[in-house]
Amino acid sequence: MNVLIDRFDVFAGGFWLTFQICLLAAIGALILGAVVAVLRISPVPPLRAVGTAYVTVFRNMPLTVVMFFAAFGLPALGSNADFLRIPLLDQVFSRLGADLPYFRFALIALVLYTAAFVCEALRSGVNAVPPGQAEAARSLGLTFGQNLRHVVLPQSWKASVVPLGSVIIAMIKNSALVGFFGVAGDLSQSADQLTSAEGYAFIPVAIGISIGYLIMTVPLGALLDRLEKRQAVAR
Amino acid sequence: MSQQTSVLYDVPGPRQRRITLISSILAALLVVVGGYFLIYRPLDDNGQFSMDLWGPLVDPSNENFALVWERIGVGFGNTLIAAALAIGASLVVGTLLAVLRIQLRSLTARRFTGLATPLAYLLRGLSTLLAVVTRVCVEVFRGLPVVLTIFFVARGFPEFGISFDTLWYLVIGLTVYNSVVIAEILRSGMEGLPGGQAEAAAAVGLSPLQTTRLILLPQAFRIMLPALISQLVVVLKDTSLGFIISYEETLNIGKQIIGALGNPIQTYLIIGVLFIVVNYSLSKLAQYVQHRLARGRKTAGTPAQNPPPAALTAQAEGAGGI
Amino acid sequence: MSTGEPLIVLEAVNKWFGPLHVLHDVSLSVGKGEVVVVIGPSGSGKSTLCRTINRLEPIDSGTITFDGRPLPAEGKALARLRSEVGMVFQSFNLFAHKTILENVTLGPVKVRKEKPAAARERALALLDRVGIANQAEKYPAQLSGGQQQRAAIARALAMQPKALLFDEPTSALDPEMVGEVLDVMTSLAREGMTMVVVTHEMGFARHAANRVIFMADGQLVEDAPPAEFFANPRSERARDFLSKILTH
Amino acid sequence: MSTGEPLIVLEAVNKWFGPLHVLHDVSLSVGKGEVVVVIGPSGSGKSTLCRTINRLEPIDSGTITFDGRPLPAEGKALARLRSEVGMVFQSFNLFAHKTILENVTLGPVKVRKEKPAAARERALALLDRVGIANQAEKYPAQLSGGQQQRAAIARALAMQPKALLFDEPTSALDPEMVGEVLDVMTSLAREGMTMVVVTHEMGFARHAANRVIFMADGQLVEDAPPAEFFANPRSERARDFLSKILTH
Amino acid sequence: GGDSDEGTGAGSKSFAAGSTMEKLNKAQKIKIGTKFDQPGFGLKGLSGKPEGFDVEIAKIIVKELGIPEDKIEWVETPSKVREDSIVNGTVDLVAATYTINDKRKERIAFAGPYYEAGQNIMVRKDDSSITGPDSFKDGTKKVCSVVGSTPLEEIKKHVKDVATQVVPFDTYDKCRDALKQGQVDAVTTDNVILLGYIAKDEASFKMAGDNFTKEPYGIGVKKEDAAFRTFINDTLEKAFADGSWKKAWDNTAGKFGATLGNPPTVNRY
Ligand SMILES: Nc1ncnc2c1ncn2[C@@H]1O[C@H](COP(=O)(O)OP(=O)(O)OP(=O)(O)O)[C@@H](O)[C@H]1O
Ligand SMILES: Nc1ncnc2c1ncn2[C@@H]1O[C@H](COP(=O)(O)OP(=O)(O)OP(=O)(O)O)[C@@H](O)[C@H]1O
Ligand SMILES: [Mg+2]
Ligand SMILES: [Mg+2]
Repeated sequence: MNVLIDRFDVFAGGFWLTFQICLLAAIGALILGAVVAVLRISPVPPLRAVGTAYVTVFRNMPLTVVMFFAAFGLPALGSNADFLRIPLLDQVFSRLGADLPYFRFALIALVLYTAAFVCEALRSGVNAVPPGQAEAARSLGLTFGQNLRHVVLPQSWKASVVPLGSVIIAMIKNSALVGFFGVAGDLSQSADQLTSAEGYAFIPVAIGISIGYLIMTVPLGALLDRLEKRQAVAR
Repeated sequence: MSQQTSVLYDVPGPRQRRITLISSILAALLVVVGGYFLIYRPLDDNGQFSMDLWGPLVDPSNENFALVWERIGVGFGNTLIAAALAIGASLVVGTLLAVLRIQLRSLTARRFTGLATPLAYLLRGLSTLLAVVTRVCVEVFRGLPVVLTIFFVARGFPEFGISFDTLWYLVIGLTVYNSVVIAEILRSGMEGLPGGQAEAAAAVGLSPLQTTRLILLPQAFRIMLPALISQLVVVLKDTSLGFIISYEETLNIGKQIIGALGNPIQTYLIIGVLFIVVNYSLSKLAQYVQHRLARGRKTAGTPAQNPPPAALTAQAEGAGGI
Repeated sequence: MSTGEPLIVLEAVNKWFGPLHVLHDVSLSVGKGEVVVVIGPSGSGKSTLCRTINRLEPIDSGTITFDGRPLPAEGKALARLRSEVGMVFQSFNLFAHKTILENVTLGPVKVRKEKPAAARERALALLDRVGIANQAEKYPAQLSGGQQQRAAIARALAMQPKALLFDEPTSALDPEMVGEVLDVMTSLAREGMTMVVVTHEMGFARHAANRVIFMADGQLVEDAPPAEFFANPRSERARDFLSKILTH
Repeated sequence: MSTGEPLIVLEAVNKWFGPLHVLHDVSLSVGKGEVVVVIGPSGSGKSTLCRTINRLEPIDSGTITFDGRPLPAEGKALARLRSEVGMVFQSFNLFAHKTILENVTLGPVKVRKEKPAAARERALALLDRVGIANQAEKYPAQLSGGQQQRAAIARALAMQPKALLFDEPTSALDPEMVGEVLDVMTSLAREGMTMVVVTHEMGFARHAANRVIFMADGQLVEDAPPAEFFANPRSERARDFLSKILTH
Repeated sequence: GGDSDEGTGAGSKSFAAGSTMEKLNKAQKIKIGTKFDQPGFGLKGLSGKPEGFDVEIAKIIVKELGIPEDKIEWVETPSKVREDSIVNGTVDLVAATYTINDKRKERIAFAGPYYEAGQNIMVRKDDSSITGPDSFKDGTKKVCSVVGSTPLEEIKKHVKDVATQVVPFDTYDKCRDALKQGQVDAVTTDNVILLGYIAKDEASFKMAGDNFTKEPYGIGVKKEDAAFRTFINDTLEKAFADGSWKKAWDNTAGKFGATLGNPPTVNRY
């Protein structure tokens, strides 16, 4: 059990890195997911097709494959994902000692993969608005844009929050993969480092790492449960 | 989708149809041009269309073609085996867990009147304890990354002197996570049933266990069938995590092939397509089943069943979803 | 039709939902063979009253006895009691995954441990009686609302209950189907079944009930034969309620 | 009350849902100030008929004119038409995320570009008129069904429509609340509002309608003044339907 | 070897009762841990069987145990799981470019060495700025190695800032790719591993300087199993003597042009 105290810095550092990856990936995935969702509900068939294809591909492929793709595919296309070296972000990366393409590749994979689920969560929100609401708006004479802005979106947003939250929880858990994928120093790779390389006993390390993830996932899950129950009552 | 668009949009008139047509053509052009410059050109510039790289995968006359596909076959077979075992075990364990949790709920409410007081207290304490323990297990296993449960199983079991083939570590790791998810799917299916079903069963005189077994569970299975099939997709995807414990599933074999042939893009593309085809078919099946269930429900005035909670389905789909 | 001997007796029953006092010192006695119709505004506690009688809702104080014995609190005894009191719900609540016939035989086979063949025999007779014998092999979703509700009545009858509780059995039905269900209920009433019926169908109350009970705010406000109640409601609230219901 | 000048005119309207022929050569003319009640069995196409009039459902053949102009197919013109034809739904469809007052002012402010203050003024007057002025700041979920439906009527009236369409406005309501909604509708009818009302409330049809239309299987089977229709339905189907509805 | 069928089968050889050798011989089955991604030493390619020097050495030992080659179950043991695999009994022995050192001897035991490698540095062909481990002293060059490996720990002693200069990956393949794409400036590990990469892609990589450590490769077995260790040591000495050791090298890693030199002296500690 001493390892939890002796190497607290490793656990804390791992947690911090994982947290940062998750934060960056969540922001990226929300933006990209919203774009894909707009494509998927647009009235223009080719755009809809692109959105649908995107979701089909990324929902049905293991994240592992997406990650390998990002890591091997991008370099083969002559890119080290340098477009992600936005000045401010770059500073964050280098302070993490992770100013490395693999970090960016992992981030790209996580964003691409999660965006497909974000898109579906947003779309399910739109679908959750009872058709009668839009019908009532239309029969008042509201135009499409007004309908969307004043009636559908404000309500769909509420219906999307819970599924979006679940997607984010899933993403936090998925982020554990980056540690097995060459991004050194995150929580799951710390487990590996401490047990394999430094020979600490396995069980305490496993407990420490688990706590690290549970700190992020369980409260968020509980919050979502509460939100969902409240919404169910309000309905 | 058609239903959803019709809610947002009016049925288009002639002008709207014209606008849609023009923007469709523009969008299609944009997609083609974008695809050319962002995907085709870079690939071509880097020689990724060379037959040296593609041959072993697509050209049957290539000397390595048979070997490569034999290896992929082995890998995919292993993937399917692991997925089948994991989903089977998860179903069994998940069902038991769901029934246990539902039963525990009515048990903890019972006061065991008619038994001697100390015994009644003991039974009440026991059932509360059990309820708490299962609850904690569910929360913990649901909140942990599957990668880690697999990793922990593979590392932890030998620690206690228990060692199996890597296949079983993978299966156990996946089962730990997925049985909890399936239990939650079934439980929410049972709780989402119209309250009247359980009440009607009670009114006929069925015991709580009979009610769960004969009325709630069968219906939860049917309603949740689409969600359960989607879970199969998740499990299939998650088997690819086997690579971290050196299980020879599709992706791991892919790594070996790439080690020999040096064609990562091509190999991962083929593997990706393989996964997409299988999983897409499964999701289509889930959709078809959902449609049929929905139609069956609509044919008459039965009260609409509550849809499964959004969080759960989304999480089931997204969660393990690696 | 009533023999006078009480079958269901509620005494000073109180029930809260959290802070909400939904049953307020309710006392009521229903004799064997009696048909009691319960009416009252929405939220007045009619459904709750009905559901306490087979303990789908537990009560907070007071006593309820059925056929001379107090209601058991849980376990086997409660299941046995419930099998003696049939219940018909507003939303039918047929088991959606079983055929109509299976719905009707489930109770007898699983609770009363009857032989499947015998249960089937009797179930078919009951379905015939409610006029849907030809629907026996269908699933609930394939039937109209009126047919489903008649199946639900058959399911309740299959347990050979001593009394039947109806909670707004026709209010989820399209207007054309209300009649067929009320017809079945009327014939049950004529044959001497003890019935407690929550309903808004004043026609049924008028010609099939022995007594009409008017509830408001969880209290039992009036209890009178239908002729008397409709002609001359004593309380202000009942008058008000009747005027609302019968105007249009 | 009718001036005879036609406001809504349907001519040989046909409508299919896939293979299902839901409106079958329907021709109908509703004069200014006229109140037309549409009745008929479930699935006969009453709602569809009602919804084609403000083009919530497009039609496959035939013509519909409103106030002398054919219905526009899309765009601004359609929105303008819809703002002139109010619609009240069975399930109210109040905007769940807005207060009652906001529900009523949304149309005037966003569509008619009225000043918020003026719209608010008028909205409060309308809410007062339907008897729920004191609920203005509440959200729909906090109101009873009857109150919600009256708010929905106020919302429709706020656009100062030339005609109002009602699709079973009372069938999702508890019986005591049916009256309050019908009262509002009756007073609208008296004041000369043009109304097309799909309903099962025969009382309303009898004393507030100028004409009763009976539909079956997508066809307009009868079209007669209420007195004539109820006393002496000409078709077999109407007789059959009436007998089922009016027995109990 | 071509004469693999000679002298195999249960009881084909006699060993001390109760010894590991006897058990394995009786069972006619053995699990061997090796790497699957190490060109020249243990690489699982299209054939689906691992190939390399480690694999050949293991086969020599297996033959001496009287077990036919096709009864070997090859288990992938990446660097980080080697000790655990031995301790937990997942494998019977490990031959996986396994450097003998004292820290590892605390948990397991080594037979051998059967080869003496040394740590070296691989750089891009056009890079002349790195000539040896001391080139990292100025704190700018990035060097890659594998998590949990000895070379990683070793190179940390030569760099100025571990956090920014040392890049740990989970496999050398990734390090190689990172080097090729310019994300790191060097890859360091045992010379033989680097030789494998250079042999495959001479246009891109070269070695920078000489070996700067000694890395004796041994066979890992259970710590308490002295008899098995002695048996393997005997077998290795026999192989050194009869030329099968040299032959194994020439057919595998030797093809990459690395020199073999004289057989090392086995260390019977
Ligand atoms: N499970 C419950 N939890 C909390 N409050 C409840 C519950 N069931 C009913 N109530 C409340 O108790 C009161 C009485 O409800 P009840 O359903 O008995 O009325 P009712 O007379 O049957 O009304 P209706 O005619 O609408 O069916 C209502 O105010 C209702 O909101
Ligand atoms: N959007 C739709 N898609 C396909 N079929 C539809 C649709 N809307 C209605 N229908 C079908 O068209 C027919 C007429 O429906 P409509 O709702 O107009 O009947 P109704 O007379 O209003 O019935 P009710 O009294 O049950 O409301 C029915 O058979 C219905 O199933
Ligand atoms: Mg009720
Ligand atoms: Mg309708």
